Amino acid sequence: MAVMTMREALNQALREEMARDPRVFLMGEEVGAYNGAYKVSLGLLKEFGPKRVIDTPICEEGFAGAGIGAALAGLRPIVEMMTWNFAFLALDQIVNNAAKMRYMSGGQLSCPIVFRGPNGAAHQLASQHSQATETFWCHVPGLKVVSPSTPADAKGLLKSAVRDDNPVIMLESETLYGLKGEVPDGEHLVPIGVADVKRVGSDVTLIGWSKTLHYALEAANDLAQEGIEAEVVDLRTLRPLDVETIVRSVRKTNRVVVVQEGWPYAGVAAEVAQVINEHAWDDLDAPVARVTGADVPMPYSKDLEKAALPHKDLIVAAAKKVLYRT
Amino acid sequence: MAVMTMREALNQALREEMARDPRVFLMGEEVGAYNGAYKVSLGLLKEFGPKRVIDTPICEEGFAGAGIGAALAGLRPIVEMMTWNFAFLALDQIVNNAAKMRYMSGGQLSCPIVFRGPNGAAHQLASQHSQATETFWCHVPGLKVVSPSTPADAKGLLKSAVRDDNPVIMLESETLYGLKGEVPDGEHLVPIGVADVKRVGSDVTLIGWSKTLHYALEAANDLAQEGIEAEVVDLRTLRPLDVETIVRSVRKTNRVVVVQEGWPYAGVAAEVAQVINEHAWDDLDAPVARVTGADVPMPYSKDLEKAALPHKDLIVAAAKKVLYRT
Amino acid sequence: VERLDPKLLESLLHQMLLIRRFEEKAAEMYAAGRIGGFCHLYIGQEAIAVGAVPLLRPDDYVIAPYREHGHALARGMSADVIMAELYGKIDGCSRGKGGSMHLFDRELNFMGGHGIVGGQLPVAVGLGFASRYQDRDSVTLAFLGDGAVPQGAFHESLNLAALWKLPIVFMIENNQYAMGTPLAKTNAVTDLYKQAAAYGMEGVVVDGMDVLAVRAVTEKAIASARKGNPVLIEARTYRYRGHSMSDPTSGTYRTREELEEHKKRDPIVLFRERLMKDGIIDEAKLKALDEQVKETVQRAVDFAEQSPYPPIESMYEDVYADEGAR
Amino acid sequence: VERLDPKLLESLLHQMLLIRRFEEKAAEMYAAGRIGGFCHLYIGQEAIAVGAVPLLRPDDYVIAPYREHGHALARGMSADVIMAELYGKIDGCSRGKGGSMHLFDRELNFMGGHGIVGGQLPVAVGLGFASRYQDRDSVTLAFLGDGAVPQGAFHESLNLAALWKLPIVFMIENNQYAMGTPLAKTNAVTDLYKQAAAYGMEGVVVDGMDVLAVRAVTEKAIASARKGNPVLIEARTYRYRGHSMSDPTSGTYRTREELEEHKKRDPIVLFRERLMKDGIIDEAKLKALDEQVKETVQRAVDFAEQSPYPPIESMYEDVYADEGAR
Ligand SMILES: Cc1ncc(C[n+]2csc(CCOP(=O)(O)OP(=O)(O)O)c2C)c(N)n1
Ligand SMILES: Cc1ncc(C[n+]2csc(CCOP(=O)(O)OP(=O)(O)O)c2C)c(N)n1
Ligand SMILES: [Mg+2]
Ligand SMILES: [Mg+2]
Repeated sequence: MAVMTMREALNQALREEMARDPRVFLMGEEVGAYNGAYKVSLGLLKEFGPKRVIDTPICEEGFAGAGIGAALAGLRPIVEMMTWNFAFLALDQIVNNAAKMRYMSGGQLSCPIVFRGPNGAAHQLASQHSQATETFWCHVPGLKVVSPSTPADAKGLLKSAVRDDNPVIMLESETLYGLKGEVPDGEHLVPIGVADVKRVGSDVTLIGWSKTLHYALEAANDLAQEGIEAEVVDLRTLRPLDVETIVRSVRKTNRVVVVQEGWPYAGVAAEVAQVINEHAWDDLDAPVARVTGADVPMPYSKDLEKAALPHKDLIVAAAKKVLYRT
Repeated sequence: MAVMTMREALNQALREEMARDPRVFLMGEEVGAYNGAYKVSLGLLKEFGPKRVIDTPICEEGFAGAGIGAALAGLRPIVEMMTWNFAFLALDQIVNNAAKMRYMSGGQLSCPIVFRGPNGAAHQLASQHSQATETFWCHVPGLKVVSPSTPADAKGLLKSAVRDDNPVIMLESETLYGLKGEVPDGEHLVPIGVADVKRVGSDVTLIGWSKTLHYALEAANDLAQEGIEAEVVDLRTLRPLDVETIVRSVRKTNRVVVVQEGWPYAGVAAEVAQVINEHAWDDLDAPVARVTGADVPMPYSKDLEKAALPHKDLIVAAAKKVLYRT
Repeated sequence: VERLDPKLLESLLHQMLLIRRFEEKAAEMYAAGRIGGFCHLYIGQEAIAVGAVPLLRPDDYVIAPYREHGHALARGMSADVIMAELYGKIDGCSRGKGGSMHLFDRELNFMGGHGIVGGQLPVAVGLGFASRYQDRDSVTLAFLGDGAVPQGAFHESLNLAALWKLPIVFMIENNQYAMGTPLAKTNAVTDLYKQAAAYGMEGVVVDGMDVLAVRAVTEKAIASARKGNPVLIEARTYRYRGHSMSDPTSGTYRTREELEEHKKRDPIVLFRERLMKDGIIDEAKLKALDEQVKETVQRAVDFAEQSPYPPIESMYEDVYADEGAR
Repeated sequence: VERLDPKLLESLLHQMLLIRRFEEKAAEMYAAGRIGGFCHLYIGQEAIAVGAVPLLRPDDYVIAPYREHGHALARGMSADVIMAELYGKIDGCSRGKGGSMHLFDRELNFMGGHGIVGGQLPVAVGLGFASRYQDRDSVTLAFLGDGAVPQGAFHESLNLAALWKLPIVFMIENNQYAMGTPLAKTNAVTDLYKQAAAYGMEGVVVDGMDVLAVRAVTEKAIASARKGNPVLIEARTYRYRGHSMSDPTSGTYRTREELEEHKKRDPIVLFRERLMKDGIIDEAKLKALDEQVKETVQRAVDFAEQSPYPPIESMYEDVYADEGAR
């Protein structure tokens, strides 16, 4: 076990998977000579050469589709989206081709591809560069979606994603790339579809992933000081949802707050809430609350941006509300 | 009041708005010489000429963006998506430009544009041509989304959309284009943001829109024969939701089924359910149920397609379930 | 003609006839309600698929848009499984899930059948990329309609193919219309092969009604592509039927006269007469071929009729590699 | 030089100097933490914006990518409101919501500041479309980087502009890199002006370090565009700073030597020396200009410093025309 940043953990996962399987390659803007816009692919070009670390032109639809074609032909591409904002240009390829090719071909074709990159807001990048895009991918059958909150999970989920025979969307976070944590050496696989209880508690369940998991943990600390023990569930995989783990926690706490960065309308939080209603209605002592980003395009100005994003205080307030302690 | 098809009602709305305001024009694939892939624009080229009825090449990103630019410059474009499946290619333009331009410019720019066309499955068009795309647009602040179920609403909503100073997404349905109904002559405006109770009842609320509104009405008939009086709410506008009308109905019936055509995960039904939980939790006697399309790409084969779509019997069953009558 | 093996020439005629009769039968069965959805016939364009596809090796790839029955037959897929697919039956090549627009055969490297105009082109880039990556010299033959040229995907794909020197032949089947829109209304430059120059790629134009001419240019193009120099071919042709089964053959966007004029250069008639003139075949042989083809097509219909519809549960299959994932 | 009004020449130099000093100050304030997010400096490319933009009439449009401080200044936007926008202040041109990448001025027809590479081009088509529709002969001057050429949006936009004969000048600022990727790694044909031929459009290349050369070709291009013949200009230039403030100026993807070599042809130095040699300005004048520019920039900083941050409630404004819509 070594302590490293999430950036390093992702880098390690890429390196290990590329070393393990010659069919694995990395493609995207600036992944090679520049070592990645956020340095996730640092050193990979040097180690694996230009055949397997491919700098692309700026043409998201084109290179996403190229990755899909390569996957159909037996390779295991990892396509980096410099940020997920730009993947809207590739949405047709991801939704209409990657997600459906197996189905449309009656099961003949397989599309084992990973699309990965940072998702959501970083710091003051304004409306076109700050989107939390979960909903666009989670909505679509045929895709799996993962979104890690810790370096260890990042490594383990990326390795699992590369080995998965389905298209997997991996939503990372620029603001977490520098986060440090212990990461198991070598073969460390986090299964796709399995949530993780990051803090045990009995009074209220806080559900988050990626960045918001950390806000939830902060909120849990605050709540603890007021004698409220929150259980914090890290979804880790957004599609398919780990309904079992979610419901188990709800059965215990009877109160839930779901925290997401993105826009509220038809966000992942709405789905999680409804899944809880469908599976654990009788266990709920209050409606599932959601804490989300504001329903506005992201503003540039620092304080506005801060106000548009979910944070600890909102979670604490929501937790108290579902506990009727306001 | 004349009886006409939804196709004719849309055509009338287009004709009236183009006659009323010379800034209004129609652009899209096959809208002119071909009279529209689904004949919604029948006769408009002849009446208004090629300046105002523009056949485009197949380049959704390009002509969607062109519409946006024209709107910024003071025109009132109506951009037809031959079907909404193809709009994924224009998603970046719609989300990153149409929805955000006002915001990013600090309120300086206005983008009064309508994107319209048929949404969802028709008959056996398979995975790439059958998508109910609501979620992709409803998720996004800056957009309004309407989806009519009757010829009168289609006319009234389209006219309101053309006059709205925001980008409006209008999701029509190929299978409803032939549906007949009474349509008020001339100036008939259905306000955006206002739902409509299409059937009054007191035992359970069925919520739908577009096609699924009709399934809900059918289900209400069946339920009535068993002595269950369903209230049927037609959302008509999906964004912004008419929370007031929804909650008023829930207060009365205490039980809700939301019916949508699209995929379940983070669908509009999840949002509606969660909004109800947030606003009317204490009025609910059962969890909000949703009836949705199956969580699969659309299969081609007739019976598989039928099974993948929501229909009356599923709604009846869901209604009974929330009434604990199963 | 003299330089070619008479057996080969006969086989080309045979294949063109098979496609023609297959499509006529498909039209008949569509009218009879045995086939649903969109069905785009290849009648009039047979010389292109037959001139090009049989040149490929088994390890080469074919990818096509939705008007692909002819390409599938030319690649050696049996009329049985294609017809069964059109019927939506379990023995169809895509298990009834794809239908007319989504024919696939993994064994024959027939990579679909794609419904989004231009969407197959980035995928073709990936197939070519994979061949190179795997140190195979397989070629990808990617078909597209003239309507796909204005799409961004065309530009991105040709740039990537040229930039990366991929073994791809792009074959534009220029039938002069995209649905009801003539070329001059969609492309600033109507000599489509000239697009190649923007990528430093070789571009050639050929008479798409002359199967041997198509064969000759494609043979050279394949040889070039195999060495890493992609080629763009524009084959000029004409479709005799409507855009799809629901579209009239003439009257709206093209005149009966224009259609009749083009039919005078029917690729099958031209080739048959040439072979007769050169003494390669005679009336008797021709009759025998015709009988044989009719039989094949009738057998395909019988096969399709007798095949069962897919069981409803199969709707949930083929979404993910690991079916339980949802 | 002789043919041009000395006043004009001086003003061109003045504008280039202003941009240079403004950008240097922006860098300083960024380092001081007064400016956040992405900040892309225009240093080295001044001759292009200054050579082109002042040729426009007030009713003409300018649209640009995210590296647009220079274009905004050349269009006559005050340094004050631009600097305030970079600071995220309420008096910024976009009320602090846009930041560096999203400068707008409706009065001056300065249409942004766009963050998605290539995304502004379809919008430019719409601006040109609107001018024609409104029977105005306004021209749209659309800037893009070399990195945008491989994007599908480039192709779609140029085709539409040429097809519809729109009054648009497309100006590629070829600074030889897209972030860290050199042109030869992204474009099959590196003479970017040659793309024009694919649309039957005039394409010209110009030394982007020579303000008068840029002015000359742009003047002709604007005249041509005004008559409905769009033009593509490739201006060859070099950026002196890193891609954005977080990117090193040299070392990774380009050498210090390469940078220094290019700096020898500094557009400001070249032009200044020419004007001095031709006796249009002298040392004293130069000094005065420099003082004036420094003052303007300092005033802008003072203005920005003193302007308040936007109130938090303003986060909810400018999403919809009718603010209550959400
Ligand atoms: C992206 C997209 N836009 C629109 C359509 C609807 N559509 C289907 S075929 C077609 C015309 C295509 O013409 P062309 O490429 O020339 O092929 P052809 O039908 O002539 O063989 C259109 C507009 C589509 N399938 N995909
Ligand atoms: C669609 C899209 N993909 C990727 C990016 C990230 N990105 C921002 S600028 C840039 C390079 C653009 O280079 P170029 O067009 O040459 O402009 P320059 O920065 O050189 O002025 C990239 C890749 C983006 N903003 N948009
Ligand atoms: Mg065509
Ligand atoms: Mg550049």
